[in-house]
Amino acid sequence: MVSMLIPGLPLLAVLVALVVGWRPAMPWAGVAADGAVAVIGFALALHDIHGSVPSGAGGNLRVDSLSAFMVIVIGLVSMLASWGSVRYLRYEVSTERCTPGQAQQYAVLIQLFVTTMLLAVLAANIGILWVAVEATTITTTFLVGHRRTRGALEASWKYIVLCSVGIGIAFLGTVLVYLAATHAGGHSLHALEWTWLSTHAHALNPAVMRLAMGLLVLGYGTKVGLVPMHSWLPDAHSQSPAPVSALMSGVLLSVAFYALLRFKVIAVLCLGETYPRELFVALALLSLGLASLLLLTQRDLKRALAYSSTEHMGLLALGAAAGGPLAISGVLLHILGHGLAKGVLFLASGEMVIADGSSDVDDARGLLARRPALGGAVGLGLAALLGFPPFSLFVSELTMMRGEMANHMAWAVGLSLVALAIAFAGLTTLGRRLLFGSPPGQAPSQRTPLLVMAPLVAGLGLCAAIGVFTWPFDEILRAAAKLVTS
Amino acid sequence: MTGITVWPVGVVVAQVTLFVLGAPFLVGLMRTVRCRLEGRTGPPVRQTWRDLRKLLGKQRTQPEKSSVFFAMAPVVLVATTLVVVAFAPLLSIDTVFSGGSDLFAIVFLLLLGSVSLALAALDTGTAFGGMGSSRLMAIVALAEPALLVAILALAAPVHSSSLPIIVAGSLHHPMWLATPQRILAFGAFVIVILAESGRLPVDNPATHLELTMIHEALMLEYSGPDLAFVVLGESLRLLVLLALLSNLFVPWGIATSLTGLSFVVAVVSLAAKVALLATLVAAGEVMVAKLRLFRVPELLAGAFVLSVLAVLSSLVIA
Amino acid sequence: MRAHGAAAALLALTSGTVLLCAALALWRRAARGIVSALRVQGFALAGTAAVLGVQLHEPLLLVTAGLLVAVKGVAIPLLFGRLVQLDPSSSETDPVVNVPASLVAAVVLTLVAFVATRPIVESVRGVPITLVPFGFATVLIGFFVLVARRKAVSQMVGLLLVDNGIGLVALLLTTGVPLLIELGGTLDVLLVVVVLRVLVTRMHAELGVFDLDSLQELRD
Amino acid sequence: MTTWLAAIALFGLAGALGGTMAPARWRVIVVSAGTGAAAISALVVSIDVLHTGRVVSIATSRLLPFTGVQLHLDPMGALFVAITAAVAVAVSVYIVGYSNHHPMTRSSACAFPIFVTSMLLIPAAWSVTTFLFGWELMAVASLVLVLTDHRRSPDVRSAAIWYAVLTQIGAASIAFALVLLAAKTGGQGFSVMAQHSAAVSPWLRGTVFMLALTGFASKAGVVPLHVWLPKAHAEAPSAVSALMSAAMVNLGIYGIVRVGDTLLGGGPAWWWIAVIVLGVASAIYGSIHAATSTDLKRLLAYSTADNIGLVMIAVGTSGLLTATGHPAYAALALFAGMFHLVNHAVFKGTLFLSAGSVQYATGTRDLDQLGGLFLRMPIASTIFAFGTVAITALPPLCGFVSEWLLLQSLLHGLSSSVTVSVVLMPLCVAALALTGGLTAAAFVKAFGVGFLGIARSLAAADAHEPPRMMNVGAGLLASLCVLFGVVPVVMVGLLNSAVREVQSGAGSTVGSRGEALAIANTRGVFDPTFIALALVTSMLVVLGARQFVSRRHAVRRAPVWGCGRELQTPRMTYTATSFAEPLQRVFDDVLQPSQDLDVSHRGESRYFVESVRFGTRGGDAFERLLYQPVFALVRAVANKARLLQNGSVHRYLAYGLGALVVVLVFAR
Repeated sequence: MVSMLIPGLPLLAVLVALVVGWRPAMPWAGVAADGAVAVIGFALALHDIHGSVPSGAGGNLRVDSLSAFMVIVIGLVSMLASWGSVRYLRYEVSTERCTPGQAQQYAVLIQLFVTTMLLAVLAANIGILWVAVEATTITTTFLVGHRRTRGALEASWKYIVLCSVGIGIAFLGTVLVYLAATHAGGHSLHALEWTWLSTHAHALNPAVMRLAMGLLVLGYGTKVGLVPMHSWLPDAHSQSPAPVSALMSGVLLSVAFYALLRFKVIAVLCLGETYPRELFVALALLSLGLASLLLLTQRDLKRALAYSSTEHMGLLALGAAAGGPLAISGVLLHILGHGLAKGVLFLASGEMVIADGSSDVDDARGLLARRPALGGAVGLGLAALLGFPPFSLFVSELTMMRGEMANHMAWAVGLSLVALAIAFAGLTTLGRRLLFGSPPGQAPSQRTPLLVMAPLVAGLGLCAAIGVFTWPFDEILRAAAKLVTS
Repeated sequence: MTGITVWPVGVVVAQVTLFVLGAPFLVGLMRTVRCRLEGRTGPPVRQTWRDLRKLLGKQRTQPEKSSVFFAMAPVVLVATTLVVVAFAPLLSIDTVFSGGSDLFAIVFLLLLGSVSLALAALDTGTAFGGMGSSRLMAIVALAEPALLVAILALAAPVHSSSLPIIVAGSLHHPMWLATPQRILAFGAFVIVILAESGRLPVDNPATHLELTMIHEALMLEYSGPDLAFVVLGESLRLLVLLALLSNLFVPWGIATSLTGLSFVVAVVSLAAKVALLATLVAAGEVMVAKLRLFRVPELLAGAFVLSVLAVLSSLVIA
Repeated sequence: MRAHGAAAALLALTSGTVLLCAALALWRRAARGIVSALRVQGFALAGTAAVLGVQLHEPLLLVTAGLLVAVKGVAIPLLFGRLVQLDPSSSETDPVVNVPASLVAAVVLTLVAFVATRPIVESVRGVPITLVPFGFATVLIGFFVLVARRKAVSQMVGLLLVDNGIGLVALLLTTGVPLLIELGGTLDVLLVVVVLRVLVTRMHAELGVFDLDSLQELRD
Repeated sequence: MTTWLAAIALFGLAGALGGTMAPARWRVIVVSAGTGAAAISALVVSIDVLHTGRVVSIATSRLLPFTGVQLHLDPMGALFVAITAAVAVAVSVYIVGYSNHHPMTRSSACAFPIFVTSMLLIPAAWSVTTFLFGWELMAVASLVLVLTDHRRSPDVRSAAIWYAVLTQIGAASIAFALVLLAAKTGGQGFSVMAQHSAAVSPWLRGTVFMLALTGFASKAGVVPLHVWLPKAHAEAPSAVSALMSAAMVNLGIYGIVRVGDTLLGGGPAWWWIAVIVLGVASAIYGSIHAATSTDLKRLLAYSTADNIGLVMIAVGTSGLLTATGHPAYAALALFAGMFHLVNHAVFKGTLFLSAGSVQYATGTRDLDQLGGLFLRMPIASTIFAFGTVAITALPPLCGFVSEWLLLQSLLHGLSSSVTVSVVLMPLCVAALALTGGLTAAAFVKAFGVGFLGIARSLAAADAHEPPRMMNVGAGLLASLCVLFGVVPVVMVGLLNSAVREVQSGAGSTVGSRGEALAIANTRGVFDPTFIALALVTSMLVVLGARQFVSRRHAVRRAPVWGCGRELQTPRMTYTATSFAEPLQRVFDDVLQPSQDLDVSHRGESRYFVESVRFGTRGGDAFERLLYQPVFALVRAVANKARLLQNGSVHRYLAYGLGALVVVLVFAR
């Protein structure tokens, strides 16, 4: 029943927001709830290594090592985002950019969003998963549009239309899986369960599963932000309030990716290695290639971060394509590291928007000279994103690469490295314009408030710590990876 | 270095004494040959010594803003050459100081002299100094490769760059003397020696026209004893180079043991060979005109090609 | 057998209507016309569920049919009705792809649907499964409406066409997904329509437009 | 000894954390102490390993997820650690003085110890992950340090970008190579990889080597991957340039040796021919640029490319001789290469540090603006002079010894009588020789124009001696130049120990007889100590003679000859540009300078010239002809790609529809 508790925690924060209404201290409830989620996820993950799998809600929810790990990811990143939201909401309300009512609405929606994501990773069957993922779209649309600008409106429209279509396609795939399952002897909800599907994968009709897999990859791929269905992502990420972008980029994409990981195992069991791998590699390389090219000329920090998300999702897809325990451990660690680093960067970009009114790099030159602490955090965040040690993205990228190479994907790795080099050039050029040099006017250097810096430092510190220390994630990830390797 | 006998030290002393005394005469000889060929009488052969004696008696002067580099360059120039003179197998190949008679080492020792002179010229802070220095270094930079590669061509057959071993090698295998690589290397050596010692067609030791001169520009600010040391150093270098040339390519006469007779033979034969070479060089200088400065690299590139061909042919024939 | 045959014919009729309505939505220009095509399609979909329910003696399917009528036949068109009234003369005067070309595209997409579903139809046996291409074609045409139509309302309709197509596929292939999922899915669709409606209203209030062309500011 | 190895990391970390936290006043002390302590620990452990030949290793699974850390310091690695450590000690002292006027920023305080520590630990890394972790840490820390003066000029920023991008391309290439090899040998520990690499197909081994070569060559600054080097070395603070040039680039050579010899166990001749060709290109191109540069630090940077090229030639020759069955001569070549690397570290460290003193004292590094520094800052100038003599390979300093050894190894390479060497060795000798001459020209220019003569600007005229600690730091390295030049036998045992690690079974090819160096199987000996003594004695004798003849008169200070003109102005002296002009003319085709001549005439007649403006821009031909076109192409493609993202929701949906149709049609 513990698993029921987890989505309940953010709901408690929702309740607080609904009851208390807007108070400057109200958003802290979300921080607490999300922190608690991370802690419980952590306990569950350590517990799960030793075998038992708790489930609840009539068998519709269930926690294995993988879901527990995803709970940790969601908990940690959403804690950072909620932390950032405290500052965001106080600023918006104090400058009367939004009414207390809207602030309350925001606080409610953001925790509902977290809840839906938790439901998605805890779902025991693919139907619930689908419903939850679709629900994330609904909860986030208004968050994307929260700033009520023309751009925000446009971004929310693109977001909801593209994602709804994509998720619709995923539903079509789910229906096909259900067809295959019922014909293999499964019945009703039971036939949609992960455990049932993976144990009966060999009995599923391959023709149906082939088509289903294609549709699922395309459908959930929309939510993951894989090219060619990625187009909502730069717009939504750049227009949302920073904490929402952090949450979307840091975990929403990964939650959808989690679904793909699970589906891939079933597909491999049913169809063999080749076809799912080709599908993943194709999307991965497309994403990496296009995202890196678009990064090269990007001048807007938030858009650049969005494309970088697409790029990192491409890396994840490539790792998933390889599929061995090594590659999958790398993929999972990368999910966490990317979530933290991206979360930090988006929060920092939010602070830039507050200070300079835009996230355009040319409006915010010489950040390091003007706001050393914030600039330093952005610099470190970029270094993390670019895969420099000690941040965990280094280890995870290397591990994925090793896994891919061990599975004879040298060509794909080579191409991905070319794309990474281009993306590197893009991000460093952008970082150069943003961070270095003297600011246009002789603005004195400013201190950044502790409330702003705290989540940034926490996120970066965590990201570095998990990249250096073996405990605890080594064990957790090995156990989790075992679940999604055939 | 154990067991230094009296004789080897004697060789060193003899080489140093004979060369220091003989070097000004070499310059005098070459000048006389040129004058005669041009139909002039010219000063006597010992004139150089007379000049030196006069200069040594004068007061030393130093440019106002110059430093120790200006003051020390003549000393370094003479000292490096003396080290070469002392330990190279000029008169005898039976030397126990073989650790100091490596051919590559000799090249770098001589280079040290050139470099100190170039630095001294820059130290004066005049346009002439800079000009001379710049031109000298350009020539050195291009002559050095030709020299090193030519040495390699000579060193390859005996697997050693040790000068006594190379000379002994050619003594024991007279056939080697006429091999293509030797002839090619000889050509390269000659060009390099002409360039390094500032003879025609690279530089005219008799000119003082600033647009063309190299060595004169370098030593323009020297006077008195310093000038004497520079002149002595330069003539010593020329002598050493010619002596090395003759020992490398026509080694006969060099002492292989340390008996008195062979030593006398060595002195006489070396003197004869060097005199012959000097006469030839001087005669050649009458025939050619000085090259334009910007054509000098072409000449040196030619030497470089000769030396590379020498190495190649040594390998192909081996 | 006769009854069975009649059921098969009815099924063919209702699912054919679903596809036809999708084509109609592409053909009509006026917003009202497009919305009414959607309404008819909702009823046709409910009809399919009902026929299947009767044929297979599955009472849950009848419940589903009721749900479909309520949501897709009544609720959603009602939500649209309010929108259409905001801009009564709304019509696709200048679509991204003009109507004749759109219809040709629809034919091509239908062919694609037939090609795509061949492996399923061949490898899985069952009478309604042969009708599956209708569902896929509806999905593709709905998608095409999204691509080819400029008005916000048309795009919403396109989204629902896609959804109805998927619903049809689900009914024909598996006689519907488990009820819990069906309920969740329907609720989600309803919410999406509500959200979109709010966005359109906001767009109208703040920008005074219904054209999606004006939403082109965010770009590289 | 494991404690000392661990101490490197701990001291480094302490320096970084302490430096970041400490108040500005104490920052540099903390950083210097931490870094110095790490370097000294490294010196202790590496000398011990070299001396005893006993390997030191540490493995822990508590750090680095999935793999753990494996450290294993063998003599070859220890040699590189020792080099880095020696330079790092000197630099640690130097920065204390440097921070008098340039207070250390917090980011530098954090990056500096990390940079040094990672360089100290890379040669000890014994698994792919450990190695790459250190490698990337080094890259990012050095990048931060290059950016120290980012507010000074856009050049700094652009240098950093070039550095970052090229170093990252290199890192990607290395990572690909190592991971590929790891995958094919079934383990990511170096021991396992070395054990099983023989079973890997030759084609794959070749690929691995070529990729690793590319990556490491880019770190080593080998032409044509060198373009970052003159930029980054010139723009970084001099202490950092010294570390990069004297320690970091060495690790590129380390990587080539490690991958080529240890991991792959040697390879066919063509690998090493590639190494040699790169080395030759690098040596010649680097020395030509050095000879014509007028920016002191650019000159030093190009000279680094040149010297690293020489080391590459030696390493390549060594591999080639092994491949063709001459292990003894192979060991000699490697010995020579390693000795030259040691010496390069020592004299280039000296030179960069004293160049930093010049920049500290005058605020410029443009040789055309300097001059006359010797009289104003004699100690710093003397240190630079030592570096000059050493790098020009003049006796009696260290460059002389290793240059001689390089020539010897090529000489013996010649005698190996294999067809490839017949063609290659003369080329190498030519490169070595040309390089030697051009280096002499370059450094006579650097020292003569920069430090001697008269001041060419106010800044140079106002120069003063830098803080004492700067001179002490640079002087430490200068004294090593003397030590290795005069008593090179001190290095023979250590170098042999390192070379044996790679060229096992070769025995010691360079031995010592007394204090002379002797090469096995040949008759010649070479005695730098003797030469040095002889030189000093000879100089004393000549000096005494001069004092004797001029004992009666004092030295008269007189104005110089100016063709009758009384006043000598700085504008009349030769500048670095004019000094280099003859060589510039010779190597026009390589340098590809762009010149413009602008003559404006007086209104009345074309025969009267109003003014003549002549400008010449050097730049790097590779940058202009190779990199910029490629970058422009990528950028053009990227600009085209932007059209895909034009903001139209219809278009975005069309991508989706297209993808769906593709999936439906092809994924059946």
